[in-house]
Amino acid sequence: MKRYFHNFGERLIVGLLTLSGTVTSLTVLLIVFYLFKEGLGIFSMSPVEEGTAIAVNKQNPVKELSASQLKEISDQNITNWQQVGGPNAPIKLFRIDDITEYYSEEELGADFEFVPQRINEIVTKNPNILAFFPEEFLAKDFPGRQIFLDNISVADFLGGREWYPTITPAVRMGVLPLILGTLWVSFGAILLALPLGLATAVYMAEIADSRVRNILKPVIELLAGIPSVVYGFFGLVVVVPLIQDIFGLPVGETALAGSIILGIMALPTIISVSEDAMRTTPRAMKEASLALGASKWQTIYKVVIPYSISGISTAAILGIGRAIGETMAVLMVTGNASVIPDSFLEPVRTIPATIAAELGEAPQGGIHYKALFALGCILFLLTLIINVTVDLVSAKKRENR
Amino acid sequence: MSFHDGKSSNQSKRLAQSAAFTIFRGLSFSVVAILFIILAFIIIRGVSVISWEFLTEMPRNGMTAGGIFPAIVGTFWLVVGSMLFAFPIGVMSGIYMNEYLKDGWLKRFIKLMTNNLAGVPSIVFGLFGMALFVNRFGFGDSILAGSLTLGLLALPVVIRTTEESLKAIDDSFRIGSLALGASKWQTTSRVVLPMAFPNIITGLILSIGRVSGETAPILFTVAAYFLPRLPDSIFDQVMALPYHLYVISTSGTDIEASRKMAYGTAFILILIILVVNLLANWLRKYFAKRVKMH
Amino acid sequence: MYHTDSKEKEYSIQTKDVHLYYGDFHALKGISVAMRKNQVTAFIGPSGCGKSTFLRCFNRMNDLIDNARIEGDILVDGVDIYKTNIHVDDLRKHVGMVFQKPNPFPKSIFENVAYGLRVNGTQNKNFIQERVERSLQQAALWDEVKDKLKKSAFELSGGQQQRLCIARALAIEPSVLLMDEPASALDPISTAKIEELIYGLKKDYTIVIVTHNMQQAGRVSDHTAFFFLGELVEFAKTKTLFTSPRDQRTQNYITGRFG
Amino acid sequence: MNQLEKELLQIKEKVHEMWDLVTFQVNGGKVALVNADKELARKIMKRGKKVNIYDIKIDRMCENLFALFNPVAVDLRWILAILKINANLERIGDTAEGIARLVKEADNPFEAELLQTTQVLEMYDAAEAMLVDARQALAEEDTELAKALIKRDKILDKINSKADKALVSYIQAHPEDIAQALKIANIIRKLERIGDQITNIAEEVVFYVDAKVVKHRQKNKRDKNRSKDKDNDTSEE
Repeated sequence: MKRYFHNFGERLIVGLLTLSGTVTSLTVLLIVFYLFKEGLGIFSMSPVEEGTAIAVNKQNPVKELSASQLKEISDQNITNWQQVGGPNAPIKLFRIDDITEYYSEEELGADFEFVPQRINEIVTKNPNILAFFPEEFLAKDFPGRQIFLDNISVADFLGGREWYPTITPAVRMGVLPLILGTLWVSFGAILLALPLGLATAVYMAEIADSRVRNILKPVIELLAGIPSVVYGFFGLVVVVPLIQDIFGLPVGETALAGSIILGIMALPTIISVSEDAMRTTPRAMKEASLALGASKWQTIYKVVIPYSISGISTAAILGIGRAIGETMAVLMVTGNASVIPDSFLEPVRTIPATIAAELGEAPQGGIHYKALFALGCILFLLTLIINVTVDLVSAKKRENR
Repeated sequence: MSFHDGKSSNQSKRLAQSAAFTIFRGLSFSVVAILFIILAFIIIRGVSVISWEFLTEMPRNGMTAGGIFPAIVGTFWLVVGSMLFAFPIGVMSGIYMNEYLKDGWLKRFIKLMTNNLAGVPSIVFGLFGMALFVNRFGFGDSILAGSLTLGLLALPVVIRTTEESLKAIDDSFRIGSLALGASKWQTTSRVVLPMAFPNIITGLILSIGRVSGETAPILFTVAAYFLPRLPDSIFDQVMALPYHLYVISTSGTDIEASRKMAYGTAFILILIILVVNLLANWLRKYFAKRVKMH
Repeated sequence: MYHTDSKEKEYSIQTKDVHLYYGDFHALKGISVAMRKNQVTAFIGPSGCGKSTFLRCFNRMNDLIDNARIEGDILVDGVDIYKTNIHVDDLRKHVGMVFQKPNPFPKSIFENVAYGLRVNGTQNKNFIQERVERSLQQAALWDEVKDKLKKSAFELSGGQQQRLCIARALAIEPSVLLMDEPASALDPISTAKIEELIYGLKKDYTIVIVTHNMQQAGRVSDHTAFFFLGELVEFAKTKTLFTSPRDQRTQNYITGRFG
Repeated sequence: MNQLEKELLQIKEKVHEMWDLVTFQVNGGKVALVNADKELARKIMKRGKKVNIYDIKIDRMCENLFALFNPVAVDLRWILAILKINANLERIGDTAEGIARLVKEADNPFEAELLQTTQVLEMYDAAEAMLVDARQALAEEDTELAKALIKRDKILDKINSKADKALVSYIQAHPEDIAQALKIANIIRKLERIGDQITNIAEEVVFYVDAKVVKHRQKNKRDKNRSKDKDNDTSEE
């Protein structure tokens, strides 16, 4: 009986442990599921703001417009129908707010009950019109031709160079500037952090005596522990003004500021991972080199570094990963302009910063909301690639042994 | 015989070494300098802000005066909540993965997932928390949703800590115990876990530091911009220190006026990390000493 | 006659009252010993008796340990190696070392042997080629590896790896060869090969070997030193030490009657 | 060749050198006996000292080899055999020296008839041949030869047992030569002992090569044979 209970208890514990063990896997699967469920939704949505109708006069030969043409027109960069494949005539833009210029309030009715009829009149009267109005005002017998935009395509989304997620009548959802901004800032960060980090790792692992190391180690740990928002704050009050002064810029919130802060934040990762890797170099191997008359430095670059090269690569990749995923600090110091950067002294906007800045304002279930989840997917995939790379690199290391 | 004739056979070799070492030393000290600049800057500016009032009062005048009490309380509850979730599950997962799971595709799969979870950016946790806890489960912006999100974030850290600590225990102890007829769980609970305990506890404490400073996951799951009262239940929104720092340094009503508050908040955040790190280091030494005494 | 200058020159390593401390721990207690040229000297003793530590004094490997402190004189070929103007990497070139476990670098067989030459500034390809071949021959490994010099050193068996490490040490032409338990990680056949090698190398090198294996000391060495608790208990001709040790502790150790 | 083999070879050489000395002592004894060559007898006795030095030397070499090389299996048996062979050779040398002393102390040459009737020279020949064969058996690890040797010892035993009768009748015929006859009796005893010692060597060869212990079996057999023959032999020590 006791034996049975004993076995039962043991089995219960094993069951409990198994359950816990699978929680992580479930979480990851859930994350993937929710991210992609919401994120992929964007590709089945029209870029036109929900409930907005776009219409032209029936005589107008233009049957379709793209989201970018629509934006150009509404920005008045395109003013002639010819530019979008129509007759040579100026585009007459009509927005629902403009209706008061055509009709008095009485003519619209107290509860705007006559608006659909008035719109019908306006569209019929003006052959060159391009009208945007809420769908609720679309009459059943609408005489004009409604224009429907294509859903956002994957190519548009990934290749689009403009990110205007809230403009009307049609949003622009090109994530290229965000992706490039993220990579740009991360690249800058790693450029700063890698030499510093590796040098520190080499110094700690091989050069410094244990006394210095015992001071450095906790310092690096502390550096890793400081919250990103504190780094962001430091960047905001120190680095940003400094950059503004040094380069004489109108604003100091630039990619450079982001790279500096991210670089500092990536340092602890790079240092501790590569230092650990160097420390795994067997003592025997180092002694063999020294015993052959090699200097300490020769031993480091001929034995220690080649031996730990996969660990060092892992450190660099993890550093990049840390930089790519970092949100708050970047949000606070990079200026968040969604343009494709061509220098480090311009503001940029990264994917995580975009999500953090815009999710609060995006209505749940809307196209903007979904677009931000799609950004989350991209971010997730980027980190997935990084993790898999790290796995492969460390698997290669095991193989080498 | 060249080794004692005073001058070296390889002068350039030695020159290269001293040059390299000088550079490396310089770079390392610049890293330390960076840290000290950051710490010193925030501590010096922040410490003067700290007062009893700052710690215990509600923010006033558009968060340019008063204190940060609700943010401290909020962060406290979030840490407690997330750890209540992450510790048991994380430690048990770690035990399961290291002690029970046999090598094979399942182990590889779970390992891969854990590693991935560790690499997922915190903002993605925020997105997920919002989609699942806030919207799907209908918790709304609440301590519950925020704690769960933070807990998920801490989970891979806790798992990895546990696993590494268990891995460090030599197999001979397990074999020794099993050979005496102990069951697997008896071996784990009476031999392995007590030995791994110091490392596990140190890791857990460090993960508290990590959780308390995270902003991105709580942006959309719990954090309130301004909420000058204390939470009543786990379904309440709260303020939180890191988010508060973000708000008053970027989008407060009067950024210049609230700078002082920002320094104070940053100082408190750093203080938490310092305390957590010192505690972890002290524990590490304490346990090491105790082990030696045995 | 042992005190004349001409005789002194026949000693390859001489130590006078060497003390070594690891922090507070007194690891070597006043060791004075003289080892002749072209002879094999074995250090035996229980674990932690200081024999390896003492061996590592001769090429200053103990420098790598942070809190090690050494007193007394150690002369290698008549030169005090702890003098300030000694370049430690030149010393190590002069005093080669082979370690307990075979520790080839993760490089090709050829590059392993060439390593010492390269780090000491040799660039002449032909010279390196010749020296590598000769060293491998000296280490009785040439015939086994001559067709796969470009292969990784890890493809060799443990015994071959250790002979590769010996070849590696020989390539820079040391005058003294230190061996720290060179066969303890090897099987009996490989051990026998290493021991044969030691006999052969004796005519060109002064060899000091640390070994846990008393029989090995008996087989390979001309002189044997027995260390105990950081002291040099007895230093004598190997035959004498193994058949009629003077000190009771030596007797107890070599007969296995250790308390 | 490894170091152990080199060391073994050195011992082997020493043993062969010693064997040369002992062979000289035995063979020379016969010549001195026949020719009453006192000078030769003295030389043989002198050579005994050298044999003793070899004996010690070989013992010391074996001791070192045990201490330093921990021989096992065939090496161990060989070195054990060599130790005993060494001892036996030394005793053969001693015995031969004893014969030489008898020859040296003899007042006048031995009577030819006495030598003839006691078959002492045949005995000598047999012992000489056995010594040569024993050496060959050792050198060539020839156990058949060694086993044959053990049997050949009977020839000596037979001559020995017959010698008493021959001596008695000789003494009765030539009472004036009684001293000579007693000396011959002594020599015959000594030769018989040499035979036994060579047998011991042969037994060690078998032990070393085949790892078989033959000595007690052989002795038992021999004892049985003896009891059948009802010989009252006292030569066994």
